[in-house]
Amino acid sequence: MVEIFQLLGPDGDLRDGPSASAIDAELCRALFRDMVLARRFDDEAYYLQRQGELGLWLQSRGQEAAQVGSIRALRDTDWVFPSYRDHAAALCRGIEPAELLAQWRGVSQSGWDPARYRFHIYTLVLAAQLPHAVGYAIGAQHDGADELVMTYFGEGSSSEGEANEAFNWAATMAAPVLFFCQNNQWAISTPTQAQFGAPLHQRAAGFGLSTQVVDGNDVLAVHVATSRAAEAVRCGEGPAFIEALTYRIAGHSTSDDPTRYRSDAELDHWQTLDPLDRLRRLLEARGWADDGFFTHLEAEATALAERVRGACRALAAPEAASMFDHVLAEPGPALAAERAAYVEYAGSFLD
Amino acid sequence: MVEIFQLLGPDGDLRDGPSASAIDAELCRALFRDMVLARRFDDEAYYLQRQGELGLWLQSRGQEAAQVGSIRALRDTDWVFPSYRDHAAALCRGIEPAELLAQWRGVSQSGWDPARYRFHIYTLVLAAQLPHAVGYAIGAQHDGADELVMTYFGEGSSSEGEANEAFNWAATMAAPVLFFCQNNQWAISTPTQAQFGAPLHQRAAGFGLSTQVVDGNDVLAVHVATSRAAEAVRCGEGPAFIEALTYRIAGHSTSDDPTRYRSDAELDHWQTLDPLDRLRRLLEARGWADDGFFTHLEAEATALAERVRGACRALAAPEAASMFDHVLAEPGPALAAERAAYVEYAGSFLD
Amino acid sequence: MFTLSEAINRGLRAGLETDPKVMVMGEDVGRLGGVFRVTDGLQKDFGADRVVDTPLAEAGIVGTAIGLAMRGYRPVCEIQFDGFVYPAFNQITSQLAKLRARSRGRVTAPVVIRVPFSGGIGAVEHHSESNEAYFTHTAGLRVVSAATPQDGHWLLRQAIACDDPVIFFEPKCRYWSKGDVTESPDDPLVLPLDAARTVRRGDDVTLLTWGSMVETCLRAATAAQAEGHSLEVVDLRSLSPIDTDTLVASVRRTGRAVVVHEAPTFGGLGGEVAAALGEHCFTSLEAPVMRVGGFNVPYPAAHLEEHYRPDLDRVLDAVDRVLHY
Amino acid sequence: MFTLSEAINRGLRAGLETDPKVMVMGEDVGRLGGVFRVTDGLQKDFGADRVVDTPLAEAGIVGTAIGLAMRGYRPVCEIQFDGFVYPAFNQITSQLAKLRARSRGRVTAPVVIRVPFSGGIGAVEHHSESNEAYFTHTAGLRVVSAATPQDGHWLLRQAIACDDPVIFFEPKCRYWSKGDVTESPDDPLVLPLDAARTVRRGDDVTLLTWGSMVETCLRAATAAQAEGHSLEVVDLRSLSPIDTDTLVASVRRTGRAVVVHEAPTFGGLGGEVAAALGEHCFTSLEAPVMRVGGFNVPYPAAHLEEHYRPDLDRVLDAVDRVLHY
Ligand SMILES: Cc1ncc(C[n+]2csc(CCOP(=O)(O)OP(=O)(O)O)c2C)c(N)n1
Ligand SMILES: Cc1ncc(C[n+]2csc(CCOP(=O)(O)OP(=O)(O)O)c2C)c(N)n1
Ligand SMILES: [Mg+2]
Ligand SMILES: [Mg+2]
Repeated sequence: MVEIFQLLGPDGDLRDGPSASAIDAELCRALFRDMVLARRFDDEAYYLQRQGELGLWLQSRGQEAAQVGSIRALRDTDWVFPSYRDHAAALCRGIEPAELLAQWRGVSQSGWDPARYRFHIYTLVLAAQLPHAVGYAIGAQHDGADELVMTYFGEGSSSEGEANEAFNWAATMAAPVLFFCQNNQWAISTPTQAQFGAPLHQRAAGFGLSTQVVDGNDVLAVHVATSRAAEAVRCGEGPAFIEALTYRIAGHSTSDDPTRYRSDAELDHWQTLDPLDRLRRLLEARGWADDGFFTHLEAEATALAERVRGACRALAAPEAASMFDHVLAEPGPALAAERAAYVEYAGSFLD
Repeated sequence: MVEIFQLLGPDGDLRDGPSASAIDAELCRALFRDMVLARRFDDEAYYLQRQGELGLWLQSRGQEAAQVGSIRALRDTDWVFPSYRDHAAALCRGIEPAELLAQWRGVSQSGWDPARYRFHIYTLVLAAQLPHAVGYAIGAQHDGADELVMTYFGEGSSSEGEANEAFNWAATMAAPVLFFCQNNQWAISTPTQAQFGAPLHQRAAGFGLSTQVVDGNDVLAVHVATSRAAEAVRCGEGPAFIEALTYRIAGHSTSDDPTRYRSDAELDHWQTLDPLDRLRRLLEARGWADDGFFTHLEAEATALAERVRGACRALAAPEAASMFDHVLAEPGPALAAERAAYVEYAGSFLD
Repeated sequence: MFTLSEAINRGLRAGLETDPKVMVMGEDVGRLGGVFRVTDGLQKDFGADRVVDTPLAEAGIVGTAIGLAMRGYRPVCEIQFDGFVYPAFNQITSQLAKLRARSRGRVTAPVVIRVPFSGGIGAVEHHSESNEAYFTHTAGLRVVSAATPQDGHWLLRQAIACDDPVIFFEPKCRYWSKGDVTESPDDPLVLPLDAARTVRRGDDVTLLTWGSMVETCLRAATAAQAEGHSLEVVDLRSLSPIDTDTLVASVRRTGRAVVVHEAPTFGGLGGEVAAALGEHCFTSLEAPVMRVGGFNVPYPAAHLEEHYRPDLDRVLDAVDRVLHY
Repeated sequence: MFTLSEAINRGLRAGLETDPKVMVMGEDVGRLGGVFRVTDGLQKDFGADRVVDTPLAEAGIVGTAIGLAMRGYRPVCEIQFDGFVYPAFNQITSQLAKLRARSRGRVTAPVVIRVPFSGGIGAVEHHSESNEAYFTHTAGLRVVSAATPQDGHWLLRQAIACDDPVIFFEPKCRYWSKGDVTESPDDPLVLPLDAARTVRRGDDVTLLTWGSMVETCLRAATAAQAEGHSLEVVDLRSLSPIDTDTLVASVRRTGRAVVVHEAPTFGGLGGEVAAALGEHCFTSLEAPVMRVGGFNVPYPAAHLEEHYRPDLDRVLDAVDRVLHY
């Protein structure tokens, strides 16, 4: 059994050791800020859904450390292929609230320009983004670019054939890709015991991926592990895999009712392992952050929440005929005729 | 690196050790006979293709030990899901030459009744039979049957998503299934280095399958390893995986030209490791078979060859309207009408 | 009165009760009872061995179901949403559909694959697709769609009992709508698996439809009635094979036809229906067979879906066009 | 004069030469040059980095090609045989086809997927399928088929240059047949990617076809000529979108149409063509549009395939039926 890499205990103790030396107050404050803002964003989106402003929301609550710790270990030039619950990571890349909410409000199938943030649009078909990440990484390698590609996915998605094809492909082609699995213990109602017969990191190693398992609620461990993996990938040592053990605190989505399939005790247990609390304890114990920091951060979060609400409500549906846009590079006569007929038909109601 | 299990060296030496005690003259003669007949069958089919009697043939030459050693370690009640090159295994199950050739002659898409031989029809879509084997095994387990399921596949097929879904499924559900991979080093023109980044058995172990690697040209090692695995699966220890290292001596198929992609030296090397020669050396060295045995076997093989030729030439195409048979359990009006129209149309040429 | 979802649930329950070989399998069908609760309570009553929460892998679901079927089981698989059936496409088209023919009738694969399909619930992408035409073009499969609780129940029971593989499409936007379900399989309301149903009689135009659009067409017929036009509405129910006789008889009588489905029209099953009617009703048709369907674009975002999906007005517009051709 | 296979090979070569971002990838396309030798010699000349032997995984081929395309490459994938495209179906339909629309035009995926398709070479099962209709019903894809060396070359070059994903169907039984290939892209014989081609002019009946059946229809036209019937033959070339104008203009003139393809007729693209003609040529049609295709059964064993595939006689039989309707 591989050891789970941890730097920061649930009680906020920083473990000694060589990797701990990379940890300083500034890093911790920055990571804490990212996590706090991500959580506030997530809470706000949840409320907006409950108010009917969003059609659906998938909460990232509890997974902030896994996302923030990992994406902050990358360079801005590295590409990311996310799944659909990676809001904390998306915010770290600078994606705007409106961009992040558009798809869940139902005004668009995606909200941001991937090239601008080097962060691909969300992929809802589980595991489909994994081969994309591998292909993109192979392209980057061909280009001789000093870039790597990271892809996020859930432990449930790892059962899909396409995930496994991607693992094998990356290993065979030595692609500069980092597979980052957020094992949040559940795939909707399916627990990990019903998902795989051996730990995922063991499988990944079997494919020839350089593998680490990390406490996914320990943002420092995630950060150090990801930096380590990214460094190795960049040095041409081939693809890497990180399994971050974390927990989906909320239901799968706002449509889900997790009480049907999991116990309060389990949830309570994981609440005690909250990644934000943990880092806050460290910041306080070491005196790395003062009241001013926390107060200012709270104000920032409140401002963000307001911005989120405003941005969400301002998101309007595009005109109906826009559904004919962007289907093909050049619509051609068939699509143009269909669009024209639709516009004429729709216009007939205006008379 | 896992050790490759071998009992019989290329020079015909039987290694000492606990497993060697299960080996006796009778077993060796029986396995030798199976292999000799399989090879003669295969040769004959090859000639028949060259004479235009078969549309295509995929030779099993070189892989006799892997197939014979494994299938002979099973009980007749165990089910087998083969790939398409498993002729030696098929013959061991009693499948008739005509049944085995029908598909390659192009008179039918399959030739035998799977239930009769507990040997499914060949699957040409790579890896598609693996989930079938797992499902069948789960069914057998539900039934409380003391049966296991073995499935054959090539190392190339292991890259397909469906193969990996099957590995994971079997491990998760503890299905009584034995995955038997014939790693013959090539998938058409693709060598193993271009197929995976880590040895296959390592991946299999990563999925939680109980794994062995065996010299696939050593029929005794294959037999012992398979017996061992089958025993464990039967005892409820969960699914097993065997990687048999062997070699595809011939081209991929009679349409292939292997000189385009592989060296004579490689072929020559593997020729020296021939599974039949190896066992013959043991039989002779130990005096486990006398001239009479070999002479009689040669006569048997010649008789088989003749039977194969006769059976092949006698295989006639069914009447054309048979293509409408067996599409649905009950054809219903649409298919019946289509068939009737066809029969009428075809009949119009007879006037 | 049952909702469509309840009627299907009871159909599954009846299958599990009457035949010990019936199994239900899929993602989250057990403890959770499925994301639409269609399998609610079944695992509790029939056990985790017969109502199986599977790993998250659609090819695995269908592939292992095929193996189970070979072993004598009758698996009923659930694909969580229409847009997630594609990973299983290879197992469905190259294996499940062909197994009987490839084996010359020696192997049967009585697998049912339930697919909640089509839109209208404001879902995110990949959750609203009408992909029945991929399957109807695949010889060896039966494809059906239940538009009402009656069919949700009995069509499903027939599908489970059928020795052929059946792709069973459930219009998800109708899951919560109610209707009667007859008690006995001998009730004349229980039609054969491959029969169309004339759900409303009319003389001027025939609307041919299925799934979520049956209700839309019925409403269109009511609206047209007010304007003096009598529309016949035929629910195909069986999408492969198609009950051509019923369709042709209706259109020969009315002389005008509109096919309505949610899938994009281009290459959709409506083309097959129109082509068949064009051939068999050539001399009766007073106007071309018109098609009303989704546009030939990927399913749009939720806020646009009601512009994309055929509605009352678009159906009536087409009716108008065939009436005034 | 080049064979179709040579013409495609030269098209790939031209693509690799003119644009450093073009890549060729697939199973056995490198050292071996593909099982049909279509990629022969390319790896030798352009290196194993640009002509890539991939692992044996079709979803991986298309999925990584999508990633490469996002990175600015223009991958040309080979699927070894028609029957092996299904494992990639999810990547093609839910990812490749939708990427532009989902991203609101921000992401393009100029991926070409070459598929040797249809029968006629006496192959074993899964090696003779005509599955174009699955792709034509998928919005966001372009689907084309090259029937001649001229199209094998230029249509492919256009497909590679096109910013949309293109499924490129190659009739494998025509790989060895020869024809001229014009030198310059400006030659009037080089039609746009989405244009149909009238390959033979005629007045009595229009045959609408593509792929392997173009030759069959041309032979039918010659045979019919001898009996005094003048048949027009239109090669659709672009199967999605369809060049409806060309088709409609021809059928309006002849008043009679037969659609010929190898795929099973039920739910095939011929239904779409017949439905469109039924709509646009309603008043010109002297007879229903007839369809000649594969039967609605899984592709049969090699010895039966010439009974299954439409041939001269079956085409003429249909011509007869539309002439004497
Ligand atoms: C191919 C596919 N199958 C099924 C689904 C439906 N689905 C959406 S999320 C989900 C569970 C995913 O679990 P996991 O990968 O662990 O990610 P998590 O939701 O826990 O972040 C399922 C089954 C889907 N989106 N795609
Ligand atoms: C899904 C699928 N893709 C591609 C092919 C074409 N094909 C047939 S055999 C083969 C190589 C198989 O290699 P391996 O699995 O190692 O088996 P071997 O032929 O060596 O016995 C390929 C690519 C196929 N049959 N099925
Ligand atoms: Mg999860
Ligand atoms: Mg091999």
